[in-house]
Amino acid sequence: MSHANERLFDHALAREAKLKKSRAEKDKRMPLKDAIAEFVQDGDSVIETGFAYVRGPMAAFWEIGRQRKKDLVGIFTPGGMNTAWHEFGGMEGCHVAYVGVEMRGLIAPFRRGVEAGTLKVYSEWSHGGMALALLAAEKGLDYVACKSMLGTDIMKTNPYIKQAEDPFTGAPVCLVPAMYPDVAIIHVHHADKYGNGRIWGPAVNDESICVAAHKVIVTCERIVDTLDIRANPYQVVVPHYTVDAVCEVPFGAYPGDMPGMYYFDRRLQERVVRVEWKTPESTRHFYDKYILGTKDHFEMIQIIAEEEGMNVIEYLKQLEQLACDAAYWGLGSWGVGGERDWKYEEVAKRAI
Amino acid sequence: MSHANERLFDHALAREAKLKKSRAEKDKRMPLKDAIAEFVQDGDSVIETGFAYVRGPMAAFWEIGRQRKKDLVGIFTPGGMNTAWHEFGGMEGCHVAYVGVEMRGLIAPFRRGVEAGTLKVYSEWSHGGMALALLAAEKGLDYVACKSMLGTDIMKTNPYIKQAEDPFTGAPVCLVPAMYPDVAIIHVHHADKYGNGRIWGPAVNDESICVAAHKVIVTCERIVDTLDIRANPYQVVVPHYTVDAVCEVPFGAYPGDMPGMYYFDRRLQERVVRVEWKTPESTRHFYDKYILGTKDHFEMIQIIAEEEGMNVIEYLKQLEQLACDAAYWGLGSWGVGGERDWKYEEVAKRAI
Amino acid sequence: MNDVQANEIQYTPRELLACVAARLIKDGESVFVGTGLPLVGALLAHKMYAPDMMAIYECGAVDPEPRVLPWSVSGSWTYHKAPVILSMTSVFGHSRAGYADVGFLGGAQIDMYGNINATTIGDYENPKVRLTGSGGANDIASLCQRVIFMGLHLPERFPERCDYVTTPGYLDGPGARERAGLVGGGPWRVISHLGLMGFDEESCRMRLISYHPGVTPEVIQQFTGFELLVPDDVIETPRPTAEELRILREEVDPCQLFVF
Amino acid sequence: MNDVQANEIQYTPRELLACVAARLIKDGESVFVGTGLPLVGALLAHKMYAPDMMAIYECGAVDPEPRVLPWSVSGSWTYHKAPVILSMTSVFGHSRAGYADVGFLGGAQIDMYGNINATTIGDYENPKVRLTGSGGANDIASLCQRVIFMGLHLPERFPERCDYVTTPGYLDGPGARERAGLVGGGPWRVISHLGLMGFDEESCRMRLISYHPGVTPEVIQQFTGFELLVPDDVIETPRPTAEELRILREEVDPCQLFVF
Repeated sequence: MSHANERLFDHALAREAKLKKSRAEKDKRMPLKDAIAEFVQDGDSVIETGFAYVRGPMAAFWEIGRQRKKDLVGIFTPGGMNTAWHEFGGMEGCHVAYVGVEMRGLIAPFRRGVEAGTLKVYSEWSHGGMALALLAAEKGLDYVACKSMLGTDIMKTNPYIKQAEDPFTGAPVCLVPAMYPDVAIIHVHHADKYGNGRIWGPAVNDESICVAAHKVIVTCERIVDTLDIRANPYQVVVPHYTVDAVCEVPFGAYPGDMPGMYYFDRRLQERVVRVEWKTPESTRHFYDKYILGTKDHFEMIQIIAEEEGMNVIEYLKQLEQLACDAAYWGLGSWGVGGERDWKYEEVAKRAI
Repeated sequence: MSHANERLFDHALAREAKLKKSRAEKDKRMPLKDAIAEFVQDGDSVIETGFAYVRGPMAAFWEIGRQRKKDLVGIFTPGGMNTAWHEFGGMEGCHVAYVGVEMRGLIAPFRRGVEAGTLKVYSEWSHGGMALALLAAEKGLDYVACKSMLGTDIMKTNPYIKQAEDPFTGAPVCLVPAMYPDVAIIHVHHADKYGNGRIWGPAVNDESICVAAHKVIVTCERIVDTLDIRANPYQVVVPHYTVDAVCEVPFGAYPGDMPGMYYFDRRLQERVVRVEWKTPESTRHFYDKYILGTKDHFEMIQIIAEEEGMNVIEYLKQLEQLACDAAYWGLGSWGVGGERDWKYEEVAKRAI
Repeated sequence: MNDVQANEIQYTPRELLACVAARLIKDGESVFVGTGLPLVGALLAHKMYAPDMMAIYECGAVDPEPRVLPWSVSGSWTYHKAPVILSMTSVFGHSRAGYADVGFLGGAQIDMYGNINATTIGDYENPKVRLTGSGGANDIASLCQRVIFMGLHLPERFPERCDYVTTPGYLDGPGARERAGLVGGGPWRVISHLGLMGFDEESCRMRLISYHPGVTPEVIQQFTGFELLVPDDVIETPRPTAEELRILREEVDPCQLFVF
Repeated sequence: MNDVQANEIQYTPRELLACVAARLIKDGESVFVGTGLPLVGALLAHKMYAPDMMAIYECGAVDPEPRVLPWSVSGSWTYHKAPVILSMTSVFGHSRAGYADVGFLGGAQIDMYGNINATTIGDYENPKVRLTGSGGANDIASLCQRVIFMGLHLPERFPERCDYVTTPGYLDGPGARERAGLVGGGPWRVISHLGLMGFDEESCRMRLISYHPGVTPEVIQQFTGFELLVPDDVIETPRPTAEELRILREEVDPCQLFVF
């Protein structure tokens, strides 16, 4: 088997993989465990859905850890809590546009791995540049010529992009080739059993990654009838024919944000990033306790809820509802909802 | 003033035009007459929304004829009833991906013009190739490398695209540069007064053309409150900051199709294409009677309704409703609607 | 039902073509469909041979439920209950990616290598007839895995070389598609009102597969502007079966809008 | 309110920075906003100086109604009532097209030509510190018209040359951006906790505009790892006004989550 990086920009190999997929409406539902076991293979490059805390396929990611997948190649645009496995052999290298948690800073295991040389960074990108590599795959392009990354050290430390002269104008351009990850994991709000996936909030690169990747796992908050999808196709960003597995995983983005459903768990995220993952030893403790020590995502949430002394899911749903009330249900401003007795200030202090 | 073709692929000129636009929420509503008068200038290249019979900005097009704009350059992907002005000095040339009416064949004025050499074809494209030129403009790309148009006479008769060797793989690719038309006219279902435009049905290239064009006129079936747009941004394909004018023009796609609102007027379209435009003389007669002889789109519809002896708009709304019932309101199959006493067979015979 | 009875079944030429088209679609495949006969054939295939086929239209509709015969590749009725409506660049992008198996095309001319002309008849600079131009045809033939052409069979419509190559077949013969950088497999079948043709794997030249009832290979050659390869195993095109005709008439095109 | 009274107003260093940022935003402009202080500044500008400004976030939200201080550039609260949510390639595509006026950036290092490092401290192959990488910063600085940098002012954070250039400023000096093919105007302002800087038009080098109250140009030079140009007309940064502070405290950040 070739290294993931050799497959990553191979147009013909990617097309072959997709020609083999059936276009039939097949029931692709399966337990998350089975989907990860079958479609994430050791050595695969893996790209994920959403953006930072939003709509990341966290349950799938914990399950990858639980199954002790090895030598994965991460594609981080951005990378956050999905970067930790390398300390346990789960990840050998990565392609990086961004790894971090914005104002909260760096992800310690990633930093340790790169600084120690145990986690290879194969290429540097900008978010826009990597998004274009995925867009090129979606739009059937060999490469695109853009104005990002020019003049910087990214050009020197990314062996997959090239500077060239625009043959039309003579101007310098950066050429970005189509990128085809081995596996994409996409978490959506609704999916039908065939894989059509619907979202709220930003699609970011999802319309591209489902077409770019050789294999696609869709996890969803809820399986809905295909008639429901067909009655409103406008928020469907994943077409069924790209999909290999559909897994119903409620709260599958926890501790991240699921637009319109639940807010992200700031307290847990801070604890994980600042405390649990501070040292290799504490990271190992986190891994043993929350990942290997639980049978699935729900048991993990259960443990966290007990530790926090509250129904974390219910709390995050309330937080998000408060935001959505104002944003989408026309209530106009915070606290006008009436039903909830929380004030914006209280919520904001807790959430932000 | 440079020729439209010189502006069409000029990245810097296009950026300059957009840097000058205000991003403020300004009330851009104006009568269609004023928008065409101000933003469509003699010699401009013009691109339109939608696809074939669907969501074309027909009222705007008739108004361009009414105002006797001159020397326009058409961008036809596809071109249909918007190709006739050249016989009256309105259009000097065009860039062609497709001009025709599918099974109903060719558009006679277009054919006459090209065969007589009075309508210049500056470049040949495929639909996919031209869509990529517009996509490149939207995505901020100088050009893209694709696999369309290779090996054919399109490569030889399009001076704007180039064959090249992919510097990553050595394979032949077709390079398509970003295209920036002078004017885009986009017909949408709903727009707010700032220009945010929402549609149902296929967006085709609209998300690209509103960003690609120097000037954007949005015509809409209905002006809606901006809160309505902000409460559901998912079908908004035109962002307000790209827009120069917003014109409320009910039935603005007539005699074309407006998804979910009215079906296209097959009988009128056939009459126009096969009879009214058969000779230069008959085309002139059509132009004099329906365009120059009417003060606006609604007077034109009025005349047609009188000729047809029926309320054409009401009829087309019924036809479309019947389709939408089945498609989107879950009635499941034709004729189950109950309220309408038409049978599918009757409707189909009339419509197809 | 035996052959004698089958021979007595009445059908129109267009019904035959719809049946020939339908039989070329395999189950589980995706099919780039145009309006008219290709659509009728695709709907027939969907109901008889390929319940799991998936239709793609260049306006963006993918996998609609084609309960109604659409008039156009882009009308409201075309994307009836489609689970997703793509932008045009994505329709063709997904095709390049490998999600489009078969494309149905028409055109004014097809030559011995399966190249198609939809642009001009005569000299390009001073055309005798200006046609529509490519539309999505070039993209479909450049990116889909296999192409099926449907058209009238006349000598000037089947010339040795197209006046203008709008849409790539095998270009000028073996290896030319690959040299040009095209990705799909190229022309696969040609359905005319006289017969069904394919292409010789070695020479890439058009080759007869079957002649329609009432026609002979000799007649087809007469109506072809180049030397058509005629292998020994050519057969008569199987006639429409009673079941095909029943579904065609009762379910696919009950108003008989397309097959007459 | 006269100067004496204004001088007596108490404010925190971060409140000052938010005010400095807010004053740089012109009405009717589009602003690429990051979380934290840039967002606070943008909200303050929106309420005081630029009611018609438009915010852009790299996750795709454009022109949201920022009633709530978002925690992240991508959370649900970030695209609150945005009229359109773009894909990531469109966000940057629209910027290249010319729809993004100002971009706010952070980073670990900024050098005398306004280049920014967010990738590694030390040798790239054997880094002393591995940072986040570019994220959208490189794209914003390559495509927006003007860039404002906000960061801590320390010698190692203001080096003569960044250890790694993640995000282009003027690269190695006059004309270098143009030679590299970049389209935007490049670095425009630098807001540190010590002062407000711009760039010399001829030499493209960082130049002091104003020093914050309690600081002197000499102190700023001490905390800068390269020779900072100090023109004759440098002034003290105007202090936050009572009105700025009122809006900041009562309307923008009532919970005081960001400005302490």
